[in-house]
This record gives sequence, C-alpha cells and structure tokens, in this order.
Amino acid sequence: MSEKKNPVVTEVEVTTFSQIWLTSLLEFLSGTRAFYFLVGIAALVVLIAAMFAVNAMYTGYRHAYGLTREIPWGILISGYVFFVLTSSGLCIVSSIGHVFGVKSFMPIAKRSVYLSLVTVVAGFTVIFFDLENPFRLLIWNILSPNLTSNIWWMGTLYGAYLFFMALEFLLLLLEKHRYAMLSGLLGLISLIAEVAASSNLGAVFGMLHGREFWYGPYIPIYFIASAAASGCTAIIFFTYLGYKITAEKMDRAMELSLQAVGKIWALFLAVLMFFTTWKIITGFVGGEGKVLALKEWLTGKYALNFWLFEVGFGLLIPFFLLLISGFKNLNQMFVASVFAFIGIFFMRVDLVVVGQIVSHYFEFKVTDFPVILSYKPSIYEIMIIVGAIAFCMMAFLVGEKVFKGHKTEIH
Amino acid sequence: MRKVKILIGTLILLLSFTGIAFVSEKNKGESVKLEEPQEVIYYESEQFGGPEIVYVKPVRGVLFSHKKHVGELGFPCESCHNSLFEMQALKSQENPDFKMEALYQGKYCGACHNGQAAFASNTKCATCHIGVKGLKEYMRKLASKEKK
Amino acid sequence: MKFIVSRTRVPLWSKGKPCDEAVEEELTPLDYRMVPSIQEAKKKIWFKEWWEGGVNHREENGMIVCEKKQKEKNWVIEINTHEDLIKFQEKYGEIMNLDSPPYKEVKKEIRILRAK
Amino acid sequence: MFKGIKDWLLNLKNEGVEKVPDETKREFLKIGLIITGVFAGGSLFSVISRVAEGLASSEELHKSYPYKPHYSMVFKIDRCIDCELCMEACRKTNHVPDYGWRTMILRRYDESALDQKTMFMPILCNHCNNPPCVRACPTKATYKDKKTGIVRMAYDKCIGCKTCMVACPYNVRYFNEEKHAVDKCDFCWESRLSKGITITACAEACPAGVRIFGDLSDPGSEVYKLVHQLAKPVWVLKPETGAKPNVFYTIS
Repeated sequence: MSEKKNPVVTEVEVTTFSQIWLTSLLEFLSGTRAFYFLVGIAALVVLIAAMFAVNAMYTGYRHAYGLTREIPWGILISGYVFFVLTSSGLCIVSSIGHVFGVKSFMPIAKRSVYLSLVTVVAGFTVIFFDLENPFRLLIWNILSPNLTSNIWWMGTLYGAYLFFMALEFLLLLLEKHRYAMLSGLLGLISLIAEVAASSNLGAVFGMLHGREFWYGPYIPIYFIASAAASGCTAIIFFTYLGYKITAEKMDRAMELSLQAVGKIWALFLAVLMFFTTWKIITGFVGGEGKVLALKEWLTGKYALNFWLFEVGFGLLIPFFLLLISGFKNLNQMFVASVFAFIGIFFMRVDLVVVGQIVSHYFEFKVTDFPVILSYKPSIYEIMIIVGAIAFCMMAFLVGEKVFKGHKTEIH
Repeated sequence: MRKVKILIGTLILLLSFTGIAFVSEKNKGESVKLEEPQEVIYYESEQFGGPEIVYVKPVRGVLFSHKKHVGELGFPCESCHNSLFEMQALKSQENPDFKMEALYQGKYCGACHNGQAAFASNTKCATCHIGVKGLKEYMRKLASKEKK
Repeated sequence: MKFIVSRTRVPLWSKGKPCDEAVEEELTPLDYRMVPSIQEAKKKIWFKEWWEGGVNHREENGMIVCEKKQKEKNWVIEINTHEDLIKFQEKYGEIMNLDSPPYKEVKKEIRILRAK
Repeated sequence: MFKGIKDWLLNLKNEGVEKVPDETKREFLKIGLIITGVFAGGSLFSVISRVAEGLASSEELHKSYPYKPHYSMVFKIDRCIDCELCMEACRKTNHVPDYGWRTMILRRYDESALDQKTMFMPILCNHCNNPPCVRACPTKATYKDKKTGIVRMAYDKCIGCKTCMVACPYNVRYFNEEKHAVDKCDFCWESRLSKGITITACAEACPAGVRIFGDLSDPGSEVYKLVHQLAKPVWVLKPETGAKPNVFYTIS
C-alpha cells in the first residue's frame, strides 16, 4: 500500500500496466479471457458515457453541447447518420444473400442482421440525446404526423425497420426451416423500409431549400451508395474480428462471401469517389454560399478532415488496399476496413457541419456574424459518440459469445 | 491479481480522463455579459481637441466625433463652443429639446447639418447613429483603455 | 464420392431440392479451431462450448478439431465416376466444384450455376 | 389561355433574374408583382407592382393574397438607427430570454463604400408563404396559420429536433429552454394581436418609423401602399430560396 505513494514505483507500474494492457489487447484477438476484459472496458465506457449524457440532459443541451442557433446540428446528428447508415448498409449487403437468395452472400447474413440491429439501436440512442424532448416524439409522431416532413418519414420508417428486423432476427435464431420463407419476407420488408428510410434521411438534408450546400437530389442517392459502402466495411471488420475471437477455421463459403463483399465494396468506393468529385466540381459553379462552404471544406478548417480522413482514410487507402489484396488477403481487407471506418465517420461529420458553417447573412457584409461560423464539439457530445461506439463493440463481443459466432448458415 | 490491477488501472485512467474533461469543460464558463449600454466619452487622442462622444438620450448610440470634425475637417473649437454646445460633454442630452425636430430647426448639429454646409439632418441616419452596436464597441474600447 | 449440392441462387419461394438426384442427409459438421493444441485451447473463452458440443477431439495439421454433436441437414448426391459428373453437368448446365463447409462425411460441394 | 401564357413569356424575357426559380416568378406575378432585376450586387431584388398591367382591378388583386388578413411587415431600412428599442420591447412582450432573440438588427459595414459606410438591417421571421421550416417539422409543431398566414408554434408538440432551425434560411429560430421548444417571432400574435391590438410590439416601439406592420391584403393599409408602388425599390431577403417571404424592405 505504501509503495503506491512512491512516485518511482508508480511510474514503473504505469509502464507495466500499459504493456499488460497492450498484450491483453493482442491476446484478445486470439480469443482468450482478455475478451471479458474488453467487454468490461466497453461496458465501463458505456456507463461513463451514460453519466455524461444524463448530466448533459440535466444541465440542458445549450450549456452542455457546443451547438448554437446558427449551427444546431453537430456531431450527434453526424453520429446518428453514421450508425443508421452503417445499419442500412449491413441490411442492404446481407439481403443480397438472405432475401434475394444469392448463395455466396448467405454466410454473412446472420451476423449482419444482428449488427444491423445493434447499430440502429446505437443510432437511436445517439439521437435520443440530441432531441430536446424525445418523449414527446413518441406521442406526436402518431397524433400529429406531418407527411411532408422527411424527418417524420425517416423516424417512422426506421422504427418500422427496427421492428421487422428484430422479428426476423428472432426467426433466424429459431433456425426452423419452415420459417425461412417468412423470415425472407420479413427481410424484404425491412430492406424496403431501410432503403426508404436512408433515402429519407438523405432527403432531410436534401430537401432543405434554404441550405445550398445540401439542397438537391444528391444526398438521398449518395446516402444509399454510402450506406452500402459502410455496410461492406462493417461486414469485413466484424466478420474478421469474429473469426479471430472464436479461432474458427474460415470455410471456403465464408471466404468466397467476404471476397464478394470486398468486390462490392470496391465498386461502391469507386461510386463514392465519383459522387465526391462531382459534388465538388458542380458546387464550384454554383451559388456563392456553396462555393464558400466548399472552399472551407477543401482548403479551410476542414481541409484535414477532407483530404486526410475522407479522401485518404475513407476512399483511397481502402480502395488501394482492396486492389492490393486482390480480394483474397483478408488481413489487408481488414486493415482497409479499419481505415474506412474512421474515414466514414469524418465523412458524416463534414457532411452535417459543413452544410451549416456559412453564415445566413454572409452576402450582406454583416459584422454580427463571421462569414464562416465555427463549431467545436463539446466533451459531452464526444463522449456520447464514444459511448455509442463502445456500445456497438460491446454488443458485438457479447453477440459473438452468446450466438456462438453466428455460425449456423441461413438456408 | 494481475487482472485486478489491470481493471483498477483502466478504471483510474478512464475516471481521470473524464474528470479532466469535466473540469476543463466547467472552467470554460459563460461568456462575459456586457453591462447595460451607457454613454461614452472616449479620448482617442489629445490632439483632436476633444473626445469621441456617444449620446444615449433620447435614443442610444449617437456619435459626435471630435476626431472627424476637428482632426480631419479642421474646424476651430469656436465654431460650436459655447454657442451650440457647452464645453462639458454630454451636457446637451439633458435638454428636453435635444431631438431631431430641434436639429431640423437649425439647433445643435442642425446648424451645419442643414443640407448646405453639411448633409441634412434627415439623411444618412446611420452616419451619426452608430446604434447600440457602435456604443458597445466604444464601451469596449474605453474599458480596454482604462485597463491599461 | 458424396457431394453437397447447392445452387448459386435460392429463390425465396422455392426452398426445395437443388436437383432431382439430391437426397437430404444428416451430416456431422467438423469444428476446426485455429489453435495448435488442446492444452492451449483450454485458455480460450469458447473452450467449454467446443469441448461439450462435440466428440472425438483431436489435433490435426496444427489445428484442433472435433465432430459436432448437433447434426446438420443438407442436400447430397453421390457421384462416383468422371462420366457421371459429366452427365450431371450436361443435365444441369455449368457447375462449380468447391470445398464444402467442413463435414465428416463430405468434403466437396457442387454448385449449379445456372439451371438449364 | 394562350394569351396568358404569351404574356407571361413576354414578361420573362426582359428580366435579369437567373437565380430566381420559376415558381418564385410565377408566385410574384400572382400577387401582382414582378421581379424587375438585380439590385445591389445580386443579393437584393426589387419587386414593384404592375397592378394596372397585370390585373384588372384591385379587388382581383387582393383575392390572390392567400390569407385575410395577410399580415406583413415592411422595413424602411435606411431609417434604422440601431437604438434596439424594438428588441427590448420584443423581449419584454414575448418573454424572450437573453440568450435568444426573435428580432434582431444586423449591422452591415462596408469599408469600401462611399460616404456612409454603415447600414442597419432589422430582421425577424419572414412568415414565408412557402416556409421551409413548416415543411420540415415532423410533428406539425410549427405551422402556417390558416387565417392570418403567421408562422406559429405549438410549443407542446415540439420534439426539439431543431430541423426547423436548420431549415430556416433567415436564422430567426432559437431553442427556448424555458418553453422547452423552439421559439420564434409570431408577429406578437399570442401577446398582442389575438388580444385585439393591431400592431406588433417592435413596430410600436420603433422611434424612427422603420417597421411598418399591417395587412397586405387591405389596399388601404400602409404596407400595401409601400409594396404596390413604382417609385422606390422593394425587395425581400434571399428570394433565391423560393420561400416567398412576407417581410419586405424598402427605403424611405
């Protein structure tokens, strides 16, 4: 006990501690009991994030979050978009197998369905702490729906999706062949709900005719392509990790499946590259507000986000790693997916924030607002996002253990 | 024992991280609220013969600039003092007739700002009316000067 | 030699036989784990479930393996000669021969690419 | 029928208004206004009336205003002196907290301008005829009043998603913590107009006669006269969004 007060000893302990921690992390990948340690840490992070979130709720979001009336949407909305689009992507890619019956996509289906549920729940949790009155939503969404509002459609469709997907997952768990048809139908329904919901989420941005940067049919379409790309990322990331934990030998069907996912991923990455390029090129011949936002995005405060994270981590590195791997080397594909995950998160952040940074009255040379507004996420917002990521990680780990590596194939 | 150590270590790390984040967040504090707008007598430089005066009555934020009138345009003191204005700054805003009507009749600023000697009093409002925003700017200037 | 038969596309509404000759059989899945020895596997979180879920535990090619108690049903055909295989192909169009998921009884899978 | 289209086409020809969507043009035509051209660096538009040419009689004109009374505000912005009495009156009347505002005065400052370098520009909710915020609200917490055309809030329905704040091109919405809802200018409907007072608090408080409030569908009102004339330019903010605001700007 007295040793702990000695600074030298503490220092040594800290270094050994970090060593132990690192080895534990590596050990975890081989499926030892470090697994429980990681689940514990994830749970702890979730708990701390929950404390932050509840604290923010009590102090009021105006004080807790770095949001202003000019920029009312911050990284919480980005986080929501990130999670629900990952969920959509998982649903879209896995449904090629279990809804449309393509044999080579079947092995990934079960894990994808589970993770799709987990990520959509994480997304809902994040938005719960962004809405000022989340409980009123439950009442007025039903009693006073505004059918012209994309938010309404998006919320309702994602709710429906969650319901159908949960049912489908239950049926998959029962592993009864006579339910196969029913679960396939449920899968189809949830796929339709999911695609409609994601494009509506895009339309939430795309239909704001007061915001030049977002306005237009671009974002709803972009979101579907982007969702598919992040779905592929998630499948490769989590399947790889799952197999590391259970140390199972990957059978040929699964390998083929991941290769197919990799090919689809490369396709969608290419599509996203086109989307990004043309978004920028068309933007520069547009209105002044859009040009200002684009300039800030490409050369201003968000240049690092754009060039390093979005273009580098999100698009180019995964694309080239995929090409190098020849869609065969799973280790390289996994590394690609790690990069892509980071990149995709920044894509979402930039999409949401850059759309709002140009001041409403910039064209009037107003001294009250700078032309480019600034937004810095507060620790509360960051912690909620970190908590949601930890929740996904925890749910994934627990899922691997409880559902035994999502082994049984869907027939 | 090792596991316990790891767990405790991680706990402490996380808690200290959250603690630091929490404290730094709390210390940021609210932005300083500007006090109620008050009249300002601000000496830009002695050589202009007089201060920049911001009236707050009957409406807030009307600037008379010695810098402009004496420094740039070169009027002697006698052109206004003590016939139109007393030497004491802000004295005239106590007068009940210190209004735009009086200016239109040729009193106060209206003696020159009649459309002939200088632009008429009923035009170019925002030239002299710097408003509460202008007033606050001068208050900030004054406060930072007093600090020095 | 036994083969598992499958099709590249399984429509939602027909989950029947992939081909006429196929019979449904219960197969014993093998549970391979990428661990060199059973001794080492004891440290892993999945050990209990692996140990109790199967029989005939052994080490094999630097991996450990057991036969799962839970059987799986699958469509299987028996093709013993090369000629039979050619006949099968002529009947059903292009086929693909690949490694099946690991079973005790079956090692290879025939996938019918496109039904004639 | 064809004559109408022909007239419309002819009207379109001589306008230098690339940025305006067609619907805006058509809507302005409907209410007897046409957009004549770009004013002050492409950001402002002058809208002047062509009542005599466009419509037969003034009765026909005010039938085309969708609301009765069609509340509107006109700013004579060159008279604004930023005394902020309007903001004060608004705070007091509508209990606006100090972290938010329903109306504000912006200061335009241009160093390169000749002579007068400052111009004050009051802003408030434009009570658009095609409000982006109302379309975006998932629960109809913000709605266009069917009778008066005022964009109002049903505070208890607001879920606080802040979509309306993002949707608004004019930055006139804020989240009110006390009400637990988004708050905005309602032309003093709740505090004054519904109680029989005919003028908003800000318009009443203005010492310089900048804010003129009234019923745009009433040809006798001052706002009507200010909007329907040729001598002075009348414009709205950000017409390119197609929101069709009911707050006009002019000079005295």
